[in-house]
Amino acid sequence: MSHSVHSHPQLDVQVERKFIPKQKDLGADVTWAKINKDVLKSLEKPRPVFWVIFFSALALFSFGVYCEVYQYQNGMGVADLNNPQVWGLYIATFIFWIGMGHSGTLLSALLHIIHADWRKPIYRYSEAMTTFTLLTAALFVLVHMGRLWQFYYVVAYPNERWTWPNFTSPLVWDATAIGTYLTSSLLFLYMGMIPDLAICRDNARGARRALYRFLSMGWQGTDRQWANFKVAYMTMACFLMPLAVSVHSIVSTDFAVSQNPGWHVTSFPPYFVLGALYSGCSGIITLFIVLRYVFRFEAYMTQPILNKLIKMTFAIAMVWTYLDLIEYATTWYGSDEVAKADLIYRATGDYALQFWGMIFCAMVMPFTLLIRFVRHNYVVLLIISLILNVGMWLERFQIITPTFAKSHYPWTWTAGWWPSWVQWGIVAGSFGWFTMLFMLYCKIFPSVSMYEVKEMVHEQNMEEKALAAQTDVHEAGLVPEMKGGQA
Amino acid sequence: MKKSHTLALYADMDEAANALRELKSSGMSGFRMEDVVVKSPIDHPELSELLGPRPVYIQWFTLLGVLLGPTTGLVLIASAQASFIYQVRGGRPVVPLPPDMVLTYELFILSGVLMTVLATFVAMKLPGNRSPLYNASVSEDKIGILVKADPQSIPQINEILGRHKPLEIMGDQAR
Amino acid sequence: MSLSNLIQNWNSFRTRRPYEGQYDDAPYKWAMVIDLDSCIGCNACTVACYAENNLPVVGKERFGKGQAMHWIRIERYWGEGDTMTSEFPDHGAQYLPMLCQQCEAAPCEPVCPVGATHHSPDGLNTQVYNRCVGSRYCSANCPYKVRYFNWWNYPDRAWPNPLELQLNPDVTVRSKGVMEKCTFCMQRLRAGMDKAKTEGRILADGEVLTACAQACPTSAITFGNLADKKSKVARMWKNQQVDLAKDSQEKSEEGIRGYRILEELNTYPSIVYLERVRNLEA
Amino acid sequence: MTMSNLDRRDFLKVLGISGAAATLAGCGHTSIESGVEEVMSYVHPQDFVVPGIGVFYASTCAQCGSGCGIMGKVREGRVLKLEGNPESGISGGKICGLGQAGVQAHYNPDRLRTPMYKGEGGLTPVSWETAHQILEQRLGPNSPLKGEEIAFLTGGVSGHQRVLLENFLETFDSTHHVTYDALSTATGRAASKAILGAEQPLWNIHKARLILSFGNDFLGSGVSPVYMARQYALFRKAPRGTLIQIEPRMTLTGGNADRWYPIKPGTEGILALGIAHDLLQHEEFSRGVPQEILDLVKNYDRDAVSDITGIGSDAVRLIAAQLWNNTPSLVIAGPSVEGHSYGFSNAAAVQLLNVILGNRGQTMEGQAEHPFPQLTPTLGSYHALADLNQKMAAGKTQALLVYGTNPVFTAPSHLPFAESLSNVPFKVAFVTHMDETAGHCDLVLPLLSALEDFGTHVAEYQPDGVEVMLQQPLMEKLYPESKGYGDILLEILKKRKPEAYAAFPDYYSYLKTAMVKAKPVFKVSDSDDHFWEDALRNGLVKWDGKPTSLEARLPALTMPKPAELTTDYPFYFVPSIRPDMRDGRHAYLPWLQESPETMTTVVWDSWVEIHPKTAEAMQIKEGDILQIQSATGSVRAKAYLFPGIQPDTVSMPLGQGHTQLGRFATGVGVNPYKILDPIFDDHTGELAMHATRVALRKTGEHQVVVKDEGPTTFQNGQKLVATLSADQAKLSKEI
Amino acid sequence: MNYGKRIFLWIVLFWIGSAQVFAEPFVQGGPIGSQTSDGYDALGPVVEQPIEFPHNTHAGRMQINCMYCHTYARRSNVSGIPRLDKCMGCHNLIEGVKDRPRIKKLFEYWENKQPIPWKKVHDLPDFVRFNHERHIQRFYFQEKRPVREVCGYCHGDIASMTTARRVKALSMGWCVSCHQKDHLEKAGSTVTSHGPNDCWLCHK
Repeated sequence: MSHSVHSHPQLDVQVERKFIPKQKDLGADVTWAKINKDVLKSLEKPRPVFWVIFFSALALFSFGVYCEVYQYQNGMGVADLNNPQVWGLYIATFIFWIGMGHSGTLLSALLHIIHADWRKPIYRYSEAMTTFTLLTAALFVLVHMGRLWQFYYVVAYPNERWTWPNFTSPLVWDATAIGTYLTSSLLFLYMGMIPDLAICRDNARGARRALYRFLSMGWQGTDRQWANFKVAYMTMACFLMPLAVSVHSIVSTDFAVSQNPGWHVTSFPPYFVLGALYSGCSGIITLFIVLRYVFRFEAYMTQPILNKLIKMTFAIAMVWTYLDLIEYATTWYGSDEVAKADLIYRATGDYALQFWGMIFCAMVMPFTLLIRFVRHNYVVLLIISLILNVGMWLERFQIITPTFAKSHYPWTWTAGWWPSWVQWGIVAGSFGWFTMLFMLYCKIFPSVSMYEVKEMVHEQNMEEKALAAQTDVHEAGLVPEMKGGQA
Repeated sequence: MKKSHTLALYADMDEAANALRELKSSGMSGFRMEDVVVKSPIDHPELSELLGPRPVYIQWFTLLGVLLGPTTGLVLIASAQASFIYQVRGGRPVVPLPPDMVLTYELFILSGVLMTVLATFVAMKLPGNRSPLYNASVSEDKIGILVKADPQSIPQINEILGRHKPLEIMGDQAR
Repeated sequence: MSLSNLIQNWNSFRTRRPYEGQYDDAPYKWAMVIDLDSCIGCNACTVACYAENNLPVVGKERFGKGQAMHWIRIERYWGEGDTMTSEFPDHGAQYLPMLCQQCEAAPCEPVCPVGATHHSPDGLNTQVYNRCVGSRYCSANCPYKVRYFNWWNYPDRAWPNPLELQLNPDVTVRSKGVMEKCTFCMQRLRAGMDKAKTEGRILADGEVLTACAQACPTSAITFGNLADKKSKVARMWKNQQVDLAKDSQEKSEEGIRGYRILEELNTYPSIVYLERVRNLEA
Repeated sequence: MTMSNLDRRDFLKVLGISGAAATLAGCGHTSIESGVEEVMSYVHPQDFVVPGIGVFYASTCAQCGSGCGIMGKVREGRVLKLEGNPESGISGGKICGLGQAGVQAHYNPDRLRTPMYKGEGGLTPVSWETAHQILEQRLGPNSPLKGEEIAFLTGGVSGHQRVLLENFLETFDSTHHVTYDALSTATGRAASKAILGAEQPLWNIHKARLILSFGNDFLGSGVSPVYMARQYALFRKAPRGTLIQIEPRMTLTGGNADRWYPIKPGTEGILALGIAHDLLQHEEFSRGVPQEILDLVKNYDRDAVSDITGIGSDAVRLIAAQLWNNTPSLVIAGPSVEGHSYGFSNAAAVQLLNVILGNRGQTMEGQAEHPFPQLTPTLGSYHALADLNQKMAAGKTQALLVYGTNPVFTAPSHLPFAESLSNVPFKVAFVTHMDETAGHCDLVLPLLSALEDFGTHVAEYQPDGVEVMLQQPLMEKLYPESKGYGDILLEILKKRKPEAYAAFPDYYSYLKTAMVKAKPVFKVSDSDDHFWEDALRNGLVKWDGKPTSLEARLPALTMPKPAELTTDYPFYFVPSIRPDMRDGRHAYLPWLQESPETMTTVVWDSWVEIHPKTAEAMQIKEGDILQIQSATGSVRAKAYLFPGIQPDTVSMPLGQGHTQLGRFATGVGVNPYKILDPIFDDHTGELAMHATRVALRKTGEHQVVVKDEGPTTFQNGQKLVATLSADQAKLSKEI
Repeated sequence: MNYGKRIFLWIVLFWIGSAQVFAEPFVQGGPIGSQTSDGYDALGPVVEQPIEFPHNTHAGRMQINCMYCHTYARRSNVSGIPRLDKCMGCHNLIEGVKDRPRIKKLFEYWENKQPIPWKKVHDLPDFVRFNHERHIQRFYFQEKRPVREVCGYCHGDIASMTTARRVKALSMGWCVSCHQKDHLEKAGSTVTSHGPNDCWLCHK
C-alpha cells in the first residue's frame, strides 16, 4: 500500500488536487512462492472469527431445518400462506438467491473473456458463491413445494406413469435453466480449481492429501494440459455468460408470462438480470471484506481491486435503477388501470415501507459508494453492501406480495398479509445454509486462485520489464484517480 | 524400445526457454520434440511455442455437443408433448415453439458445456497418474522440462539441460 | 414412432385454441349461464358443493387466514367503483357466484410444472390431484382466484367420525399440498357420459346437472352441453350473443345481458353471466 | 320398487365403512393394494341395488318447517347427499343450504348416543331399560298426573307426530301442548287474520308486478324460502316485477330489492299509512274504505311521515305512484314490523295497503282447506312459553316433556326458564343433540335423526293444494341406542292405552295404518300397499285443494308514534335472523357455520352491524369489540361496518352463543336473545323483538372479523356484477 | 490425435443410441410389466380370504362365465362381489358338497344373514376410477371377445387360481399402454380406435 493521501469524506472535494500514482492491483512483494504459502495457510488457520461465523451459520441452518420439518409435517398452512398469497417469502427468497449467483459468473466468465486481470484474486470465491447460492435457491424450490415427497414428478425421465412434466411451464424452464447453470458453474468452478488442487495436493498431508489427490486427478501442469485447459476454460466462459443471462431472464418469465398486474412487464428479463448482477456484486463485496479479514487475504484482495469492483457495482446499480424506473414509468403512462393501481398500491399501501425501503436501500445507498471514505473503510463498506442486498431482497418481496394482495380480482384482495415465523425461519435458515457451505468451502478449498494470481504477478513483472525498457514515460501510473481538473 | 525420461527444473523462464531452444536445434536422434513436456505453475505460451505445434481439438467436441444436444433435445421434448397422453394446455398449441426453444437453448448450453468438459478431460488425459518424474515445485514456482528419449540419448540431453542453470536434473535412473 | 407421429399430426399439434367451430364435431362442451338477476345470494350452491365434492370445513382460525376451501363462493359487492356512491345500498347488494370459469385458454394450465391441470376434450379445465406437486403457480396465475390449496391435511380432522361417512366415494379426498378447484361436478358428468355411451347416445339436456345448478332455488345457474346446439345453455349463449372463441363480444343491440368476467384477459371462460337487472327508477 | 320394511332396512345397512374411511386417506393411499380393504356385498338385496350406483329415496326435510320434499342419494348404505324432490310442490326439486346440511345433522359427531339420566354428578348415560323404567314409573299407567300437571313443550310439530303427541296428552286428560317458537310470527299472523281473514295467505309472487315488503325476508328466513325463491325467479322473468324492500337492516331479500329503503324501526305502519294517504287521494282506491280509516290516514301526509320514518317525502310519493302504476301488487310485512309493542297495529297498517290496492284474489289468496286439520303444524308463540313458565314457577307443572325447541337458549333473560325448570320434578328432553335445555332436564332421550326416522309433515305454507309429506329413513340408524320420537311415544301409549295401540309394533306401522286409512281423501283407487309404496316413493301424498278467497275487514286502527331515542340507549336494536341459523338450532352444523352470512360474509361468529357513518362518528373500526348494553343486559361483539342499516340502528344476528350444542356451536359468538327488553305486543302479548334499545360502549379491544370478503367490497372498476336498468333489459326476448 | 477421434466417434454413437432408448417409453411403452418402478411387485401378495373361494372350480372346471357371479361388472363402475343369495341359489341345490368346510362356512354366513368380509385384491389407489362397465361393454359386447380374455387382460388367468391374486402391474403406464393401442370398434368391423386419453377419465 503506497497510499500517501488519505481523505475525509466530507472534505473530499477540498482535498488538495494532485496526481495520485495508479496503484498496482497487487503489491510488489507478492511472489509465486508467497502466494502458495499464503493461500495454503488460509486452509489451515483462519482467524478464530471463522468458527464464530461457521457455528452461527450452522445454528441458523438448524433452525431452518426445524421449520421445514414442521412445515413438512403439518402442511404449508403453517407458513400462513393463503389463497391469493400463495407464494410468500419462498419464491421471493428463491429469486434473491438465484440473483446472487449471477455475479460470480460475471466476474469469472465475462471478465475472463475480456481479459480483465483484476478479477483473478477474487473470481474463485465469487464462483463458489454462485454455486452455493444456486444450491440454496434450489432448496427453495423444494421448500415451496406443497408435496415435496412427489418432487420427482417435475423431473423429465421415462417412468412407469408415462407422464412428462409440462414443458410450457416457466417453472420447468426454471428447473432446466437452474440445473444447467448449476451443473455448468460447478464444472467451471471445479475445472478452474484443478491446478490449485494440484498445488494443495503437493503440500497437504493425511486425509486432505487424499482428497486433493482424488480431486486434482493427477494434474501435472504440462504444456498440453495447460493449452487444453486454457481453451476449455475460455470456451466454458463463453457458454456461461449467455447462460447466466438466460437463467435470470427465465426466472423473470415466472412473472412476466402471467397476467398479474405488476408482473406482466416486457422489460422484466433485463431488469431481473441486472438486479441479479447487482445483488451478486454487492454480495461479492460483502464476502470480499469477510474473506479478506477471516483468511488474511490482505495481499490479494487489495484496495485497487475492491475499487474496481465497487465501480462495477455502482454502474450495475445505476442500470438496474434505470430499468426499475422505466418499469414504473411504462406502467404509469400505460393504459392498464389494474397494473397502475397495483403500482400505486405498492408505493402507498400495506407494503409501502418495503417499497420505499427498497428504493432507499437499492437506489439511494449506491450513491454512497461514490464517497472515497466509504470505499476505503471496510466496516462501512461491509454494512453498505449488506444494505444493498437487503434492498434487493425487498425488491423481490415487493414484486410478489403486493401483486397478490391487489390482483385483478377485488374480492380476494388481502390487507396487510404477513408471513409467519415458519417462513422467516426457513429464510433465515437459508442464509445459514449458504454461509455454512461457503465457509466450509473456503476452509477446504483455495478461495483465491493461486495459479491465476501467479499469472497476474507474472504479467505485472513482464509489464514492468517492458516499461523499464521503454523510455516513453507515458502516464501509465499517473492517471488521477479522483475526479477533478488539472492542477 | 523402452524410453527413458529426464526432468530438469528451472527457476527462470528465460533459461528454460534457452534450454528448449537448444534441445530443438540440437537435432539429435533418439528423441522427438513432441516428447518434450514443459511442466509449469502457470501457462507459458512462450515456452509452448518453442515446442512446436500442439493443436487443441476441444472445440470440435464442443461443436458436436451444441449440434447434437439441442436437436435431440427438441425432438425429445416435442415428441413427449405429442405422445399419447398429450393434453391441450391454456389454449396453446400442443407443441408450442417458444417454450420449447427456451428449453432447447438450455440444452444447447448444457450439452456444449458437458461436451467441452468431457473433451477437456480426455485431452488432458485426466484422471490419470502423475508421471514418476514429477516435482512438487512445478506447482509452486519452478519450470520443469521433461524429456522422453532413448536411454542412450539421455546423457546428452542432460548435458544440454544442465547448460542453462537448472536447479536440479532428475532422471529415471536417479530414482 | 414418435417422430412420425409428430410429423403426421403437426398441424393439429400446432393449433391454437379456442377457434371457431372447435366443438362442432365434439360430443360435449360443458358450459354454464349464471343469471345474476335471478341469483339471490342464498349460499345454497356453496353448501351443495361442500356436500358433493368433499370440501373440508376449515374452521374459524383458518378461514380467517384466508384458507377457506369453497369452490363456489358468493361474492357480495356494494358497488361498481371503489366507494359507496350513496349513503345506503339503494338498489340492494350485488351478488356474484364465483367458481372456476373453466377457461378455454386458462392461464392456470400452461404454467403447471407437472401438467396436473390441462384442458379436457369436453372443454373442462381439469385438475389431477395425484399429479399435483403443490407449486401453486396455477393459483398465482388464475385471475379469478378460484383455485384452492390444501394448506393443511384436512383428512386428519375435518371429518370427525362419523362425518366421514358422508364423503362422496366418487370424489377423492384431497390431502395436504394439493391444489383443487371446481370440476363442474366431473364425477356426475363422467357417470352420465359413461352411461350414455353404453347406451350409444349422448347425454340429453338437463340429464346431468352440477350440484350447484341442481340446488339453486331460483334456477339462476343453467348448466349444459354447448356442443349440443339444441341444449338450453347453447341457446342461451346464442341468444345472449356470446361466442366462446371471441375475446370481445359484439352485440347487435343494447340490453343484451350476457358477458364473461375478465374476458379482456383472453381467458375465454365457459361461464356466461347475465347482467343483474334493477329497476333503477323504483 | 316394492320393498318390505325389513328388506329396506337391510339395504340401508352400511356396508364398507372401511371403504369410506379409506377414502379419507385420499391421496395418501397412492399405490395399488391387495388385501387391505374389505369389500362386502349384501346378503339378499333388491334387484335394483347395484354397488357403485347411488339410489335416490324421497323424504321430507326436517331442518325447518317449510316441508320441502327432498331426495337422499343412498349408496352402499350411506346417505351421501340431499337434493330437492321434483315431485314436491314446495321444493320443486330445489333445496337450500340449510336443507343440504341435514345430512350433517345426521352424521354429526356430537349426536347424543345413549339416554342420559340426571344422577349425582349431572347427566350420566343410562341404558334404555333404565330409561323405560323411569318413563313408566313417571308417565306409565300408574302415573297420577292429570291435566295441566303435565306439559309437552315443542317447537312447531305437524303430521302424525302431532297427532301422537296430542293422543298421548289425551291419556292424561290434558291438552297442555305448548308450542314455542323463538322467532314467532304470531303478531303478524294475528294482524293478517284481522285484516285479510287469513293468518298466512298465499302470495302469488310471480303474478305481482310490484312487491312492497316491509322487512319480510321471504327469500331467506321467511315462511317457505325455497318455494318463495322459486316464485321470485319467475317474478324476475318478463314482465319483470319490481321489489321494494323497506326495513331497518338489510335482509337477504332487501339485498335483492330493486329499491331498498332504511327505515327507523317501528315506523313502518306510519309509512304504510303515509302511502295509503297518497293512494286514498284517488277515488278508485278510497271507494269502500271506512271513514275511520280515512280519518286516521288523514294525519299522515308525506312530510309528517317523512319526519317520523326517515324516508324522504319524495320516496313516499314514488312508492305510492308505483303501487298505483303497477297492479297487481303485493304488500307484505315481516318481523321488523311486528316486533314492537304496537306490532299488531303496525302490521295491520301494512296489510291495509293490500286491501286498499285490491290485491285480494289477485296476488293474495287463502290457503286451501286442509282435509286433516289435526295434521297441520302447530305454530309457536312466545306467550305460550311465558304462560308455561308461570305455571312452572308456581309449581303447577309436575312433568315436562321437551321436543324440538330450546327455550333455555332462546328465552330472553327476563324469562328465567332455566330457573323455572328446577321447579318441575320430572323433565324429559327428546333430542338428537345435547342442548342447553336438555342439559337442565332429568331424562334425555336420544332420537333418531331426521334421515333415520319415519314421520309425516304438513307445511305451514301450502302453495299448491295440500301435501302430506312423508319422511322415511335413508339409512340404517347410526347409533343402536337412539330411538324414533314416534316409537318412544308409542311405547308409553301402548302401556297407558293398550286397547288402542297394542296393534302397532312400531311407529312405522302406526303411520302406515293411519295413512292408508286416509287414502279415500286423496282419491286414490290403488291397493293399500300400492298407495303406501307410491307415497313413500314420491315422498308425499297430494290433495288438490283450491285456494280460498280472502275476506277483508277494515277495523279501526290506532297508530302510536314510537318513542324517541334517549341518550341512555341511543340505538335501536335489531336482532337479525340468519337464513341458515334461524333461532340457533342449526349452529352445530359445520357447513352452515362456514358458509358466509349472506350480507356480511362473516363466518363462525357473532358481530354487531353499524352504519359506517355512525361508526365514523363514534370512531369505531371494524373488529373493535363493543359492549352492547340494553336495559336488560349486555353482550360483547365485534363491530362490523355495514352500509345496509339505518344509521340509528345496530343489529346482531341470532343463533350463536351456544354453551352446549356440540363442538361446532359451543363457544362461537354470543347470544343476543339475552339482552332483549321485556316489551310485549299490546294485542297478542308476544315478545316485541325489535323494540329493544341499546347503548354501545367501546371496550378498547380489537379482534379481526373472520369473513370471506377482503379489504374491499367494491368491484373497483372490473366488470364483475354488471347492472342493467330494467327499462333497457329485453327479458321477453330471452330464453 | 487418434485417441481423441475415437472418443469423438464413441460419443456420437452413444448419444444417438441413448436418444433412442430415452425416446422408447413414449414411443412404444417399453415391455409390458416392466413399469413397476414404484416399489410394488407385478405379482401381488397372496390374500387370505374368509372363505378360500376356488375360482379354478367355478371358472375353470365348471366354465361359469365371470359375469354370472360378478354381475355388476357390465352395469356399474365396480364389478362387485356377488351377493350372498346368488351363492345360495346354486349351493342350496348342490347336495353333494354341502359337507365341505368351505360350503359350511358359506351356510353359516347365510344363516346369520351376515355379509362375507372379502378382502379386496385389485384395489386401485383412491384417486383412480376404473369403470368395469365401459370395458365390458366395449370388449365383450361390442367387440365380442371371449370373456376370459376381456377380464383376464387385467385380472390374469383367474380360472387357474383358487383365491384371486393380482398378476398385472395395474400401473398408469400399464393402463396407458393398452389405451394407446388400436382396438376394433365392433366385431367384424375394421374400424379401430384407441382408448380415451383424458386425465379425468381415470383420475377423480
